[in-house]
Amino acid sequence: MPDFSILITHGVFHLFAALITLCSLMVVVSKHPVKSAVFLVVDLFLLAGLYASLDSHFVAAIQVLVYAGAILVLFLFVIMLLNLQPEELKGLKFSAVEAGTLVISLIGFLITIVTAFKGDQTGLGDGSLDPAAIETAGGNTYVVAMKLLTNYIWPFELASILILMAIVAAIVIAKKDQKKPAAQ
Amino acid sequence: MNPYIPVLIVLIFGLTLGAILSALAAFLGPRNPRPEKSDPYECGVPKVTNANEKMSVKFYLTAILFILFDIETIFLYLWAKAFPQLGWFGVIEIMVFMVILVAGYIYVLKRGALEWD
Amino acid sequence: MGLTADEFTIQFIATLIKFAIVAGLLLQIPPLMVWAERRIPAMMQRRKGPNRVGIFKWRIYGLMQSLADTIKLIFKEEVVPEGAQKAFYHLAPVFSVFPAFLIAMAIPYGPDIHAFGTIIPLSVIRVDVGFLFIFAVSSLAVYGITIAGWASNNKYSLLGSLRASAQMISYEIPLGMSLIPPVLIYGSLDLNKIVEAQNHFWKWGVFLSPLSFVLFLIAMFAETNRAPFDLAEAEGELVAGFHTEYTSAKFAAFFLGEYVGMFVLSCLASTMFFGGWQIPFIDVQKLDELTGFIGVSAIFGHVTLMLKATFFMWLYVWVRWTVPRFRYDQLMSLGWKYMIPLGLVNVVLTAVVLAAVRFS
Amino acid sequence: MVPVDFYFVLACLIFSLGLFGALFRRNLIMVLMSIELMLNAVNLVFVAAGRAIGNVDGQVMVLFVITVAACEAAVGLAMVIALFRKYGTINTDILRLLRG
Repeated sequence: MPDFSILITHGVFHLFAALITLCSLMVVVSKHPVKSAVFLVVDLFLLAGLYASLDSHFVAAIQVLVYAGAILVLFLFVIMLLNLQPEELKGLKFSAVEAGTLVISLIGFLITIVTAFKGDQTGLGDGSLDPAAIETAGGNTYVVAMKLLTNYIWPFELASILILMAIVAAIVIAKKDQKKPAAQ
Repeated sequence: MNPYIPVLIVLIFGLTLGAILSALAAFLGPRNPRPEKSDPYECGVPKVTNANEKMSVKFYLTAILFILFDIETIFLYLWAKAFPQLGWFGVIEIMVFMVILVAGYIYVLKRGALEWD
Repeated sequence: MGLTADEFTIQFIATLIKFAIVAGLLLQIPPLMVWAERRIPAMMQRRKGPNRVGIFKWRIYGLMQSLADTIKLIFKEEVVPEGAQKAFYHLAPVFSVFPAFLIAMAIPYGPDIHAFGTIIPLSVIRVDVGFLFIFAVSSLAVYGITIAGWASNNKYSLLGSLRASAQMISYEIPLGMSLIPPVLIYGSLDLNKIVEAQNHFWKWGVFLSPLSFVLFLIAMFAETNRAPFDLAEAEGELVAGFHTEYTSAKFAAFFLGEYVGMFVLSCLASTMFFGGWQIPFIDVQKLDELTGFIGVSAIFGHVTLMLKATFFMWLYVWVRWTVPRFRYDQLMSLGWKYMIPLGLVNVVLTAVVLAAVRFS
Repeated sequence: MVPVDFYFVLACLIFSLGLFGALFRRNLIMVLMSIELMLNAVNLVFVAAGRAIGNVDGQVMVLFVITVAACEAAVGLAMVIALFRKYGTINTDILRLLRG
């Protein structure tokens, strides 16, 4: 029943795509920051579903674990910490130039990218790792791990330096005022 | 069978169950609200201040460090998965990674960002 | 992929059956645990505990009390506090329930069944990333707590929820790190493969990586906000924590989420460190061939896992009534200053020893 | 298999929405969240393209993007907090006026 499965795959994709677009829209236009954050969580979860449907299991898990489970928690914490109130949206200035630029850039993006990839896909990679090949090679997680720790070893080590710098920077910036009362 | 079909089933079930439990509360049971009853509960005394007080920056610092260490854990898992094939090379690789992050950890300790007072 | 239509049908029906069984099991846990949490301390303190409610003359040690409590709880009036964020207030229990159910489905409740010409795994969800799925989804449980506390418009709720979520995220890292050595040792992220690798009593995770087990046990208690780490609902300070303003079935929903979370972590501890469905000195997977009935191994394995998990559930109650509560700064410094360095040292030591043994 | 173009179109939509939010919202936290949306659109393109041409480099890239996103969120929000402490607001209009 191949037709049936294609129908379901497409249906699931379009459902997810519609929900993701809707959630993204709500993230951008919600008045209350907490509302935006919750919609963003749902959005990220749905995107993880799309990654899973693209056989990128590890990325899907990381998406939920790090993005939805950690980064957005930080956003929520800060929103609650600062006790942000609903924002007046009346100041959304849609000057014709800005809105027009946005729409035109959107259309430009679509046309550029879709035409760029419309043709044959050769020359973009060895194409050796379709899902079946990944399965025989030891699963998606394993293949990603090997790729990361052999081909991408320098970016991997640099990522640790990036994280180190982020730790230092965040603490320096956020803890700055805490020292003042002690000095006085 | 696609391994995510069960995930979808369970997800739908879980969401429905949560929604039903949440809705049951509204439909079953009596409903006679009074102003005293719907006040925020503070052990019976009238409420003193609003809930919208600013919270300590400590919670924020915890969350930020959590993100960064979470990513480290993810990389450790990736390495653990590839460990049998990488061997000593992988061990040295992850050691370099860890030493850099432990430096960050020591900085955090020295700055006292983990002190809760 | 690679499956014929018949196999697909079999797998699909098997999934539904497994799902129904596990879901039924999970829904039994909160009432049973509420009962256990009243009878066990009563036993320890030489009291009687609830023993009156019964049907006719069967009182079965007060077990019916939980049923009565559940019914009572559902029919209670719902009080929505003034000034609450209505939508989020009603949404928070949903966020608390569904992660618990998702993670519970990823535990292998028994060995694979070879039947109908195909292999039926005894976990409902088995994905490529193995138990990272459990971590990923359980990290979503923070939202239920945070949103509940924030939406209630009560400062104790808010403080309780921030404490609870800060505690949960802090202990997620030691929890994750404590499970890396087993992955190194058994070489897989798949829970079922890890259990299959523990096919001998001395290969259980608790013997091969004892430090991991200790770290996991502590992190497990903290992660579920249970005593001695139940700072989030320290009743002396914060009324009841993030669910202060929740009543009736919504309150029950939080309890469901909490107890199912405890159960899953108990199962995970049994699976990673105590051989999961493996019975010591008996090859469970051979039971099907020995007895000639398909499913015998599954039943034995399942009962074994449930017994092991019951031990951990009992441990939760035991510890709760034995150890006094930590202070919040003690809790945080335990997590950040002791458990994370220990976890890292544990990973490094395991890796070096393993590499020395395997690749020397 | 859904054509890869569909994913690109979806990613463009998310990216445009994120760009819109980053340009037009006044709240700094909303700006940061919109940037997260844009990063996610990029991730989607990486994964979909990697899947279409059959290698996993795209997924490895997503790992790095997520690392960068985490660092960006951490430092960005630290700056938000520092700004809020100093000026008592995180409205970009007011902050722009304060530039002097």
